[in-house]
Amino acid sequence: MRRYSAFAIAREVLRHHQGWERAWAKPEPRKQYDVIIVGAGGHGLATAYYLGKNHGITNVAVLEKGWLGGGNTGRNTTIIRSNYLQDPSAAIYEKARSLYETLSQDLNMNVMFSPRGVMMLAQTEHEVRGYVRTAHANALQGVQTEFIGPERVKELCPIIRIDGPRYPVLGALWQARGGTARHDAVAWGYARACSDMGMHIIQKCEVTGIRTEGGNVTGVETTRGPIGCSKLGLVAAGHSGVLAQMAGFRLPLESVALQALVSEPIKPCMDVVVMANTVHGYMSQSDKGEMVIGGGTDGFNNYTQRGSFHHIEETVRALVETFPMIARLKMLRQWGGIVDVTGDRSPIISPTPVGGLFVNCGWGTGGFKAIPGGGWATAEMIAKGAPGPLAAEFGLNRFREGRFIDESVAAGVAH
Amino acid sequence: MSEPVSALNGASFGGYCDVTEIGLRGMVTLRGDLSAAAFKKVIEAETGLTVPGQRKIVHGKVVSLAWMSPDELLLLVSYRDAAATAARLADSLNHQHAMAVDVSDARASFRIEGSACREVLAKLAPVDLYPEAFGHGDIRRTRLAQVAGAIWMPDEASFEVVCFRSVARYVFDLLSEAARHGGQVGYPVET
Amino acid sequence: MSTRLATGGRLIDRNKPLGFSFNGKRMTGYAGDTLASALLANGQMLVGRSFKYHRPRGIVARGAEEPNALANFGESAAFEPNQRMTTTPLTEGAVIASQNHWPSLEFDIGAINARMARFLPAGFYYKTFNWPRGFWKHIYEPFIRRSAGLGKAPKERDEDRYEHLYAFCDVLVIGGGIAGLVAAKAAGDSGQRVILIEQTGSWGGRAAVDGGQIDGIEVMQWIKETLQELEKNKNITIRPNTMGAGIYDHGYTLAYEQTHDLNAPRHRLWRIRAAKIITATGAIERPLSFANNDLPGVMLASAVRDYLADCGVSAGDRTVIVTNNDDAYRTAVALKEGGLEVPAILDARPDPLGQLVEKARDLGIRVEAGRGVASVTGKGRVQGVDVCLHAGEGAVLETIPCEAVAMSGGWSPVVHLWSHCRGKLIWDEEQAHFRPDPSRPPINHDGQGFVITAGSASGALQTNDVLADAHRAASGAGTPPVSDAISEGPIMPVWVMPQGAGIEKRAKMFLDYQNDVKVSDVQLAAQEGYESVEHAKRYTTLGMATDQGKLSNINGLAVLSDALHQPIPDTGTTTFRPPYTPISMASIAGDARGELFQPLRRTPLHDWHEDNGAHWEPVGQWRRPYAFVRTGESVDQAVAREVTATRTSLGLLDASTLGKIIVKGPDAGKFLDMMYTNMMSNLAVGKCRYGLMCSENGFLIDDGVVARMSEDTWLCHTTTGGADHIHGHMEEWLQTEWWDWKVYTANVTEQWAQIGIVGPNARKVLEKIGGIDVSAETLPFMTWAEGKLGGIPVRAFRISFSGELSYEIAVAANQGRALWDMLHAAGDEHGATSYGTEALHIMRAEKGFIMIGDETDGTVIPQDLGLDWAISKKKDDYLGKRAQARSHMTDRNRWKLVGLETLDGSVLPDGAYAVADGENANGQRKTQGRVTSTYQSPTLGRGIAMGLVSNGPDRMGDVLNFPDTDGKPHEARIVSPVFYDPDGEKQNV
Amino acid sequence: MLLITCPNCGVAAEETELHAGGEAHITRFGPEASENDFEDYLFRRENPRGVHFERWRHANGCGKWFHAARCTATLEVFGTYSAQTTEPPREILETIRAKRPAWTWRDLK
Repeated sequence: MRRYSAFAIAREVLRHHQGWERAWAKPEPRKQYDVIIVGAGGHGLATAYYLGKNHGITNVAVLEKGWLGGGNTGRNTTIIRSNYLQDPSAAIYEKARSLYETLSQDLNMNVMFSPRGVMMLAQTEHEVRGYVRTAHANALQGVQTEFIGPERVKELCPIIRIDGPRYPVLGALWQARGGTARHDAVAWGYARACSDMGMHIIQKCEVTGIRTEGGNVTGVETTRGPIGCSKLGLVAAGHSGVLAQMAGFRLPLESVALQALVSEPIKPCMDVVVMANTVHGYMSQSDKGEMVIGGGTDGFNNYTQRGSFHHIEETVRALVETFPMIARLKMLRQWGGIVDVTGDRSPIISPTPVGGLFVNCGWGTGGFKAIPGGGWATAEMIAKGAPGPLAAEFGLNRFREGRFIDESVAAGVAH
Repeated sequence: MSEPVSALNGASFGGYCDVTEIGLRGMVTLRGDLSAAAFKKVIEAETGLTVPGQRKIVHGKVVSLAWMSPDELLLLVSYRDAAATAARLADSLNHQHAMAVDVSDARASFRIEGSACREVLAKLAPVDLYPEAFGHGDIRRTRLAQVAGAIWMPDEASFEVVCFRSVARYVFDLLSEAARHGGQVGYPVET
Repeated sequence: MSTRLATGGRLIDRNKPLGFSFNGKRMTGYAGDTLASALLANGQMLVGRSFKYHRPRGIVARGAEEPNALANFGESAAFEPNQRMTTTPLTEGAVIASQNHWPSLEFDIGAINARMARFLPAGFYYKTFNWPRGFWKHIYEPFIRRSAGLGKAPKERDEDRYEHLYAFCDVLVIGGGIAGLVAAKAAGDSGQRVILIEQTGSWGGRAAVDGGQIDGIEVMQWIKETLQELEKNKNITIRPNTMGAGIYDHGYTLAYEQTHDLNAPRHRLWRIRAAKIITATGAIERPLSFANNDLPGVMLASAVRDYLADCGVSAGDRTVIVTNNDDAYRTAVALKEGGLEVPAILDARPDPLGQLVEKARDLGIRVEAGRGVASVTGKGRVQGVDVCLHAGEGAVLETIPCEAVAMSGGWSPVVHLWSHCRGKLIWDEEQAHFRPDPSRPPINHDGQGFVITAGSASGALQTNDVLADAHRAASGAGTPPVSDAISEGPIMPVWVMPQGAGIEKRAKMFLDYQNDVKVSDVQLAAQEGYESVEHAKRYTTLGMATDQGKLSNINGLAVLSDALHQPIPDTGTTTFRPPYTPISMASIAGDARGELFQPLRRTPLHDWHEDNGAHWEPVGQWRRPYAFVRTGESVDQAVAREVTATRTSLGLLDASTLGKIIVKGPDAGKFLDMMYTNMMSNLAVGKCRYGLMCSENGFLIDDGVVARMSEDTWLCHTTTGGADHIHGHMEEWLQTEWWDWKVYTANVTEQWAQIGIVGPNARKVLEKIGGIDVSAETLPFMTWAEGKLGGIPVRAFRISFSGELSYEIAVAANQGRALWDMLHAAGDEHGATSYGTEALHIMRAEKGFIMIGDETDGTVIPQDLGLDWAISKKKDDYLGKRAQARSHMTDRNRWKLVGLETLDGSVLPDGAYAVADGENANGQRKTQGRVTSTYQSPTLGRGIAMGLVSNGPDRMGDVLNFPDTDGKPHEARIVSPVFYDPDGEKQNV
Repeated sequence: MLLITCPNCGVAAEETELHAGGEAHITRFGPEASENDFEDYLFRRENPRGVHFERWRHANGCGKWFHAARCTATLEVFGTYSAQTTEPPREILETIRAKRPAWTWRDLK
């Protein structure tokens, strides 16, 4: 793989950039792989990457029914944070966040990780208490956060209105090393690195069935024919439930639409990410200048990647009240993604009733920020055949035992 | 003994339609099997009105009776009589599975008057208020912006709106804003 | 240069001049101008700088598809960035400023990027700036952010009004061109309810400009008459200045109305639910990709024609036409007939024929067949075109001096609205565009298609086809109107001009003007494997600008397909998302701002609290007094005063927000036994019992006192937050699980104001007012009675959440204030003190009572809180019972409720965790408990706390460390949670 | 923005009048239930990409619960019916089968 650098660009300028090679290869599927990952989104590609990098397993295919990074990886609001309350969440999200710090260098592709800081506003006494509690938990989890007062909030984000008539800002949980990244580049960077390790990324290849023998997985049926494997990882977010049913088991998942929108680009006015859970809205400004806005999920099962407008309305209403200056900005584009939500709204990284078949799903609205950590933990589980410490608490069995990982207790909604 | 005071004490607003809080008003929630003869008999005896059909409201000289759901009616009486009426109904429904509760104080009600009154409501409720779709004799429980409410037309040129007492101010402000001068739309048609 | 002609301009009123300013320069235009036409009229061709290279840009289009002409518009509270000049009507005193340049539009430092263009190809961000680590955040990104963005950020709060409106109809027609008019008329005539909306202020669309006759009368006259007929029909609503912004599922459409009326709401967002939607949204002309096609003065041929006909504005005295189809000839003819020079028509087609071509030739216009533009020449604006063979590589045959270039690459139907709910498209080889596939429309709730296209939105480009298609779309009766339009020759697709252009040229052919995406960028994306149309779009940012690719998408797709050696349909399109053009955030919020942002629920005593120093706390949508602060007093001091006054004499509490639900019926007892963990069926009439409610998942969700009113009626009190959702919870189980049980419920929360009379003097003050007998004998602890108090009918509940002698008096809401005033008057001699939620919380904590939301957080079961006494052993079922038997719920090491007492009497930090030795496998410090409530107790004069500690109740006396976030240790001893009056002597007097 | 007709009051209600209540026809398992049955009851859902039977409450309306048969991929509503039933009524099933011949649901024949 020819490395990317300023010098490479300078060299290419002379020949009008005609010399750039493909970012990832376009191979024909083999008959058999050691590991097949279903889903070339961030988590799927990261899983493949760490299988190779951490465990030396490179005879890997990543199958994607559409185009890589085309699911929630390419449809989210790119927020990266790890200020979670519960130990298992804090562990895996912080692992992900710390990997993001060096991801551009590791992948030799600029994913534009920008640790500009994330603040979660406390606008009721109850929220203040929830976030103060989270700050205490984070201190013991090795996650750097602090609870800051309204003045500091205003100082970090001058466009915010801290003395609103309904929900004055009482403070915020502040994670200085949280931030954003360029979502597409994360998928592309992992894909390029995987391809460079000789892995096969096969797009437009939909899995239509899962083959098992004596309770163990042996391969998949696809729109491009059967492909064998000794281990299979389902990393397909909203579609994991459908895939699981092909393998004969059900996941405690429901697929719902999550919506987001962007404004027209304006000159920089907001250098931090702000989440306001009481009023259900969060906002940051992209490097292009667009205000990137997200809100809540629909309450009903949905696979259409479009949501209902009243959610957009509720979110924008809240943000216009919190950031009065956006009233005269315009909504440029709104879209939806399908998120898979579990009983406790925390992810599943787990072995399944089928031998050799593993799942990574149920990230709900929190998937993007977890990509490197989720991939790391899933790769470890697939390589060793059993979950390591990062994944241990996210097993399917927790629902049976009543051992939930509930983040809503502190933050209301968890994004 | 002190006089009761309604949520907004009769507040009013003048725009291209007029918005007025109706003030004290008696309301009794009735639950029971609306199809059961025994139940109907009691209600009709007490009110002198026939039990209205789905999403209908019937008016007598002093009382009105509205269909709220398949097992619920709302009886509108004078505030003074509400408690007694509820007690009397509870007593005469005593031998069947039914319920009669005085909810007069739990509600606030408003009147919207003016030829464009339909559009004032159309700004707040996801309801087809075109004359063919909604008129005198109909009642609709719906959403008024962010709260629940019920609306009906006592005549062709006005609406009555009922909501919970705690959000009386919110609903009054909503209706007033919607009826503000300059905001007239011309849809749906004037009545 | 561009200018206003002495005559012409069907939309402007030359008797109404309007003054405005552009970048501080005074200019004048006329009523009926858009900002764009007014600027052109004033010779202002340079109107902005592009996003990436800061190249000088001029007006390209006439309407919503304009990529370049965006302005910082207005001032102070009315300032708005990125205002599209081509769709904004000129108003007197309008203040317009161009965007994205420094220090000035004419001299822009950022333009250095243009020279660097070769170093900044598509995706260059991804390939560099990634070393050294940390530089991205601190050096590169800040620079890129500064240079990005377009308009300025608004500073002030918008003061205008906005509103929503719900509308319903049988047929919604979107687009007021002749197709829309025909469709609306046909639908209206058939007696259906019709709404017709048009995004601009004028009707007739292109036909109004291109003229001709319909049904034998002049088009303008026909439009006028048709409108009059529509207005006569009471079932038809007509709305100009209203854009179809988005079509959502089940026929829900957003229409964005800009009233342009200072007395009206500025924007009105219509939410239209239509059984059938006819999109008559027309078509948009495509640019041609030739070198320097972005120089100011290069415009769409149709736009040149529109500015001339609508506003009497010419783009230049000499205009060269470049085209691959007949329509552009209309521009040539219009210019010529307008007395302007057309040096040549460069037609890429080898042998253009057809009546329009002939007409041009007859007017003496030089028509060059098989020719194209090798390059547009000029500095900052068009000065000429280098002509070449289209079939060749661009060898220059001649240079034609000119001031403007009118280009036409053909027309693409506006399919956005059709596509929002996944209406499918097909590639039309003949006309070289994607058009809706009528056999695969968006699906409605009934499984049928609900969107139909009409006119050129269907791909019908000839006037007669437009009229017929629109008539059909509305299933009109009789025959469609007919025009005298002349027939046009076929188009020849041209995606790159000239065909054989080399890389230098392709690197100067702009596809997406605003985002500076060139032909070479799309080709690079393909070369690097970004083959999916979505990849190419995201890698190059093609079509991601504020025009959402209205001009660039099809040209980009064609270039990508060519680079991938695949037919265009195989490449497909990107997803069309709402809105069609950007809509204001304020219009989405509507009137829900300030006081109307969210409902604020008020108790009957709200105003009194407001007048008496209430320091408010939002609790759900309610607002409750946290404390009543007196002058010269801090909030904490107020809280302490309220607690002491209540404990020593008399406190009054507004408890009206507590939920009150009546449960009645033969099966009510059985039902409540399922709802609550305790037994409620055996509660005696006249008695009260504290009850717990769990979710089916086992967790504690609510608590409150239940009173038995009569043989078959119970009254359930819930928490403030619980009222509505517990009532919903009950109804859910009754309606969906136990529908055969005879139970009715009624939520009477707001029927009653509820007042707590608390403290040693509580009974005295009630007896002084007189009426109901509240003596210890007739009304002992945990009983209730009905009666009158000072002549007001009340219910008195002898219950206590403070540990004091306490009554809760329920009174009809409309008399709540009267009773409250009465109590204050009567209690004056005892220094009656109203107290707020914080005093309430402290007093319950002193007594060791749990608080839903403090001790519980959705992960706590009653067993954790030592509430086993409230869990009936006699019952074989209740909601949550099975869940509480799961292994993790019965784990003996669960964190359980205890009291916590700091060794030094200080207050434990809220939310702190008790640390245990060592770290877990993920390197996190182990914990063994946490603080759930912590206060300074005014009564005990020390810090008290409650917490959940692993196996806590068996560890009385143990000392734990609760470090602060900074690591500072706080040591506390495990004690009983009941700190005050453990034997309950005070509440039982 | 879904439009679903409430069978209890006959209103074709906009989504904002409704409250979604998740999958319908789930049998409650109580104290005696096995671990597996109880886990199924609380957490395992069909979550189909296609026909889905679900519960709705006409919250800002008549306040009643009802059931709907809806396609989660096209959002087509095949019909709504009473919440007081343990399985989809025949006419609903016929409507669905007519439009989706290959469709199967749980162990329904």
